Amino acid sequence: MKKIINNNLNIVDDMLSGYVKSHSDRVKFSEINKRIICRKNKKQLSKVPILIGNGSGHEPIAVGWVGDGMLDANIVGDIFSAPSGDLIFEGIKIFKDHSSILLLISNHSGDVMNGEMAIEMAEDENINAKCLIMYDDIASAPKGNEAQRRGGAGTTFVYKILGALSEKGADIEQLLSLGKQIIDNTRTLSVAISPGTSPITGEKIFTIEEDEIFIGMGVHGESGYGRQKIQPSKKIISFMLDKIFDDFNYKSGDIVIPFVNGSGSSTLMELLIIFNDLEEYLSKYNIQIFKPLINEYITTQDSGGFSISLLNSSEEMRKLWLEPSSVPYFHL
Amino acid sequence: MKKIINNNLNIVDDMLSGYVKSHSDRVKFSEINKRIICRKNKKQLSKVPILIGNGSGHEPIAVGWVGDGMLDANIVGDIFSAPSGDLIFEGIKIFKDHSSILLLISNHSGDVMNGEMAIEMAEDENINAKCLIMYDDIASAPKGNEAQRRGGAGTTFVYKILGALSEKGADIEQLLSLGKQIIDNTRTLSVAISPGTSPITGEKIFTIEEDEIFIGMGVHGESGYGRQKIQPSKKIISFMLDKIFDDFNYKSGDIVIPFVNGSGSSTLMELLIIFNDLEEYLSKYNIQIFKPLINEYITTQDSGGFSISLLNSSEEMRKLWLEPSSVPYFHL
Amino acid sequence: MIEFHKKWITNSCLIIKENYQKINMLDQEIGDGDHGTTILRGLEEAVSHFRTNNEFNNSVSFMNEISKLMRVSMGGASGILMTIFFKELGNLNLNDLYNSILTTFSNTITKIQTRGKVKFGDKSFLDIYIPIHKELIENNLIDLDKIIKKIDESLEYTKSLEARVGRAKFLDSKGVGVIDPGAYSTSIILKEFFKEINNEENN
Amino acid sequence: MIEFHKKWITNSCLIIKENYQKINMLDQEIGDGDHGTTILRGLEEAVSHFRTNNEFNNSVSFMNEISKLMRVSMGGASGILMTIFFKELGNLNLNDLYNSILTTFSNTITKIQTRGKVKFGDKSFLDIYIPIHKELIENNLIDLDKIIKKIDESLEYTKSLEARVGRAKFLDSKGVGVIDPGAYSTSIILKEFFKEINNEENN
Ligand SMILES: Nc1ncnc2c1ncn2[C@@H]1O[C@H](COP(=O)(O)OP(=O)(O)O)[C@@H](O)[C@H]1O
Ligand SMILES: Nc1ncnc2c1ncn2[C@@H]1O[C@H](COP(=O)(O)OP(=O)(O)O)[C@@H](O)[C@H]1O
Ligand SMILES: [Mg+2]
Ligand SMILES: [Mg+2]
Ligand SMILES: [Mg+2]
Ligand SMILES: [Mg+2]
Repeated sequence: MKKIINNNLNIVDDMLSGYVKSHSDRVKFSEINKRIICRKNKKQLSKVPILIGNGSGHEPIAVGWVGDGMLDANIVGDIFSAPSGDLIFEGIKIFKDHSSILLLISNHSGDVMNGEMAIEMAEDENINAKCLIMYDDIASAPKGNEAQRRGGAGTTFVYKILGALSEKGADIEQLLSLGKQIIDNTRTLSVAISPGTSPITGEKIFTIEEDEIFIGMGVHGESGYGRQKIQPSKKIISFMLDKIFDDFNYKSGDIVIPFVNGSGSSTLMELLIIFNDLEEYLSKYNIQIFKPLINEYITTQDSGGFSISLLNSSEEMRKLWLEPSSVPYFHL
Repeated sequence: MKKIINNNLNIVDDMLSGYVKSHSDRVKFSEINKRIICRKNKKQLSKVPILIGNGSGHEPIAVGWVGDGMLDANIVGDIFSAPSGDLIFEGIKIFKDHSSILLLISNHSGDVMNGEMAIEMAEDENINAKCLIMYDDIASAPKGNEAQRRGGAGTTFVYKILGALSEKGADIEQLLSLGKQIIDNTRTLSVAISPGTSPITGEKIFTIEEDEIFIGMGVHGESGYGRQKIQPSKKIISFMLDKIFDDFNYKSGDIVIPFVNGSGSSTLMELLIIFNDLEEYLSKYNIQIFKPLINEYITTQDSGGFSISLLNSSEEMRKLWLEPSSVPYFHL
Repeated sequence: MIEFHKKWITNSCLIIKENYQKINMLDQEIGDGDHGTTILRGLEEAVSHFRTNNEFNNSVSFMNEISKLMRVSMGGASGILMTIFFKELGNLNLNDLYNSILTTFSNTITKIQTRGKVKFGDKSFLDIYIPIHKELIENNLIDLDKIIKKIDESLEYTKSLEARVGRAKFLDSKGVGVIDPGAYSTSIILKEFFKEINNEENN
Repeated sequence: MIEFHKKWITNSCLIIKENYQKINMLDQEIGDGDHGTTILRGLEEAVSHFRTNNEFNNSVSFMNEISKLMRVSMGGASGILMTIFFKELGNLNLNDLYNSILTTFSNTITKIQTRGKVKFGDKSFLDIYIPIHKELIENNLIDLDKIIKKIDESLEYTKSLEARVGRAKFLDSKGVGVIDPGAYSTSIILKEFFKEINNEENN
């Protein structure tokens, strides 16, 4: 395996050490545990803290999003493993003096089980922590079963928009309610092009033929709509958007926030070409585009591929999307 | 070749179309040519415009750095090809009403020849354009022959710091003088780990064994110090920094701005581990670190690898490094 | 009792260490390729904990500590679910082995089902626990040979199942044709457990 | 004169099209793998320009236009240097062929040397121009067979050279053992040029 790392067992700790050193103006280790990364400056008690626990190996998400306007803390699991409920609960406890706390959970079974356990532990100590389970990947469960879907790149809309809303002093009910609206209006579909290498095993994460792509693969190589021959970008994008349009009822005049995410080794050049094709598709249906996001944010190591997420937005969402944030690795 | 593109011949135009659409709040096509990307809002005549022409395929540099606080325009060449002197001159002419114009040139022969031609064309029309040739890659020419060195990732310091200085109303002499100081105090060394794919030929850009890395390779696969077996990060980093320390006379108490750049498919996880090792090395020599930059900025498609650049900084440089900028793809 | 747990966990850790790459390969085929490394990390954490610490009050608090350590170091889906058994074993009673094992199994099974939203036949390590629990009830005693045979059978059976939980449920193949990696590691841990029980009984 | 240029450029474009992948492969070995594509792009741009536009005043402005179009569409090191020949050819005079070719070559060579900071033997397409220029002087006339032979020899000779310009100068091997891609494309262009000259003379 050709990864620039030291001891295999310390990958996550070495990475976090580098991260906190390099962005010490905005983030720090929590005092209790080096797997919990917090904002440098704690906020007043009236702010509802927003936290998430997630497996690492997908950087910059979520550790790169700690800071003003997004996350208050990130609980960092091992590579591709959700952190334990115990550890998430440690993170929650940091904010126990706040009247309520929001735990985001991306819908993957390890994340959900451990997140729910953490919430139960908080309840046992009379800490008011609520969770919001985020899902968006249309390849992972059919229309009608939305809540079964995996959390994909579209969860980004939740992080950013609720992050901004909570800075404005919204209470937990308002956060949960807008969060639900965002989830209901978000659709994501991804494509895998080439496998990344697992830093644990040194093996390729999945296999794919030299002339194939895989539509709908999850961030850990989970399956979706299946393999097809590679085609020009325009064809792939319209295949994908047709699927998304089958799943969600867009109307002429809708204002959509698009997010084109790169999985690791796909180039910004390709992501911009994809966006160009996406814009042409949406404009055919008279759907307006609002301040898109295009870059590598949710990666699976050096995998080749990308995803398209669309948020059919309300005015409130759009306003909050544009609110300034100051985190090391999220930039509109 | 598995790239998400449309017609091979339109790669650059499709990409720029996507880029301008997605960041239309900050950038636009020049009115005269779709290979010249300008800031959305032109600046007052007292500002010295800063331009660069460069081959594409290395995104986000330099097109992603057009905007307030960095570049006034970028002249975009084909993949891995400097734009012609004629085209660069078109870019310069846009700013002909300014009393002087600064053309940055990264030291690669195509870039230099075409840049110099553009400057001559400007002279012929009494436009006062000056160029600054940037170099930093210590693997490409020995100590004593600094001006023969290639332009590498460390040129970033010039873009950012002169960008900020020019916003403050500095004249061309001040810009050239600080630019020269930055170049004199910058050292870069890169490592190639795995070859990216050329979007033109569909072939791998270079070859390297499964257990080898290549120290000192240039952004187009040019050679440097040669191949060695892969080792733990700490070993690689101290080998590299030993080379940089042989080349530049750092003193205890120096304040250095480090830049760890990813070449395309190396992960942020690895870049942060590299930074962690770098920080340990510098602190051994009592060298202070000031606001580092860590991400993928100067890529060679999906190549695996990274570079380390160090700017031994003055107070003025540090102040300007922190000045806010608003460009789509540069973020401290 | 604590000594029993230490021996069993130490042995399990040894055998898992011999097999973790094989388990990774199973998880590579139908998951994200890490289960061998994950379960090994958990067990090594447990072993090094009781090697370097000596003061443990009682079996319950000992296994509470161990299961929490394992859960934290493993994380993921398997960390939270596989350590349930370890925690429940705190109540194991060497003086009433058969009954306390039955109770441990039935509590473990219920808790895995609840937390994991998983049923028998969903292709998980639950498909090992449930048949062993039945076997214990049917035999009315602890018959090592029969149990080992049952574990092997149940493990082999997971190969034929379609995954309805875990990452394999998203595969086209639903993981059919591949042994469930969690079931594989569980088969090792349970075999070592019953071997150690057998040793206890024969002492 | 303009017709002459059109024919020659059209033929060059055809032969480059047949060989551009081979030229890319040479540049792949000692550069960034694009020279074949780049020179083809330049020539195709030129051909399509004079196919779709008809009003050209004179040879000088025609070749000015062509060389600029090629330079812009090619870019890079080769775009600026290889189009020098095209621009100089604007002054070619069919009524004084031998002398005007000599002038074209000597101007081209000087300008390439100045702009490219390159000398004979640095492994570049200059290593084709200079021997041909000498050959022309020595022969005191245009002898197609001798010129073709000289082009092939000079091209082969670039294989043995260490690169002191271009990307190959950064290679450990300095490109030794590989024909210079720019010299290869130039050999095609010059052969087509002299064949066309030969046709003119025989008319
Ligand atoms: N919801 C669940 N219920 C029961 N067992 C599960 C569940 N999800 C996963 N498993 C078990 O966990 C195993 C995978 O463990 P592991 O690879 O460590 O976790 P992860 O999927 O987080 O990488 C599967 O083989 C399966 O036996
Ligand atoms: N400074 C130079 N002087 C003369 N010829 C040069 C110089 N630099 C490059 N060349 C020629 O250009 C060729 C490479 O062209 P090309 O691949 O199109 O350019 P690039 O190096 O920009 O990719 C080389 O084979 C060499 O013949
Ligand atoms: Mg995992
Ligand atoms: Mg090139
Ligand atoms: Mg797994
Ligand atoms: Mg080339």
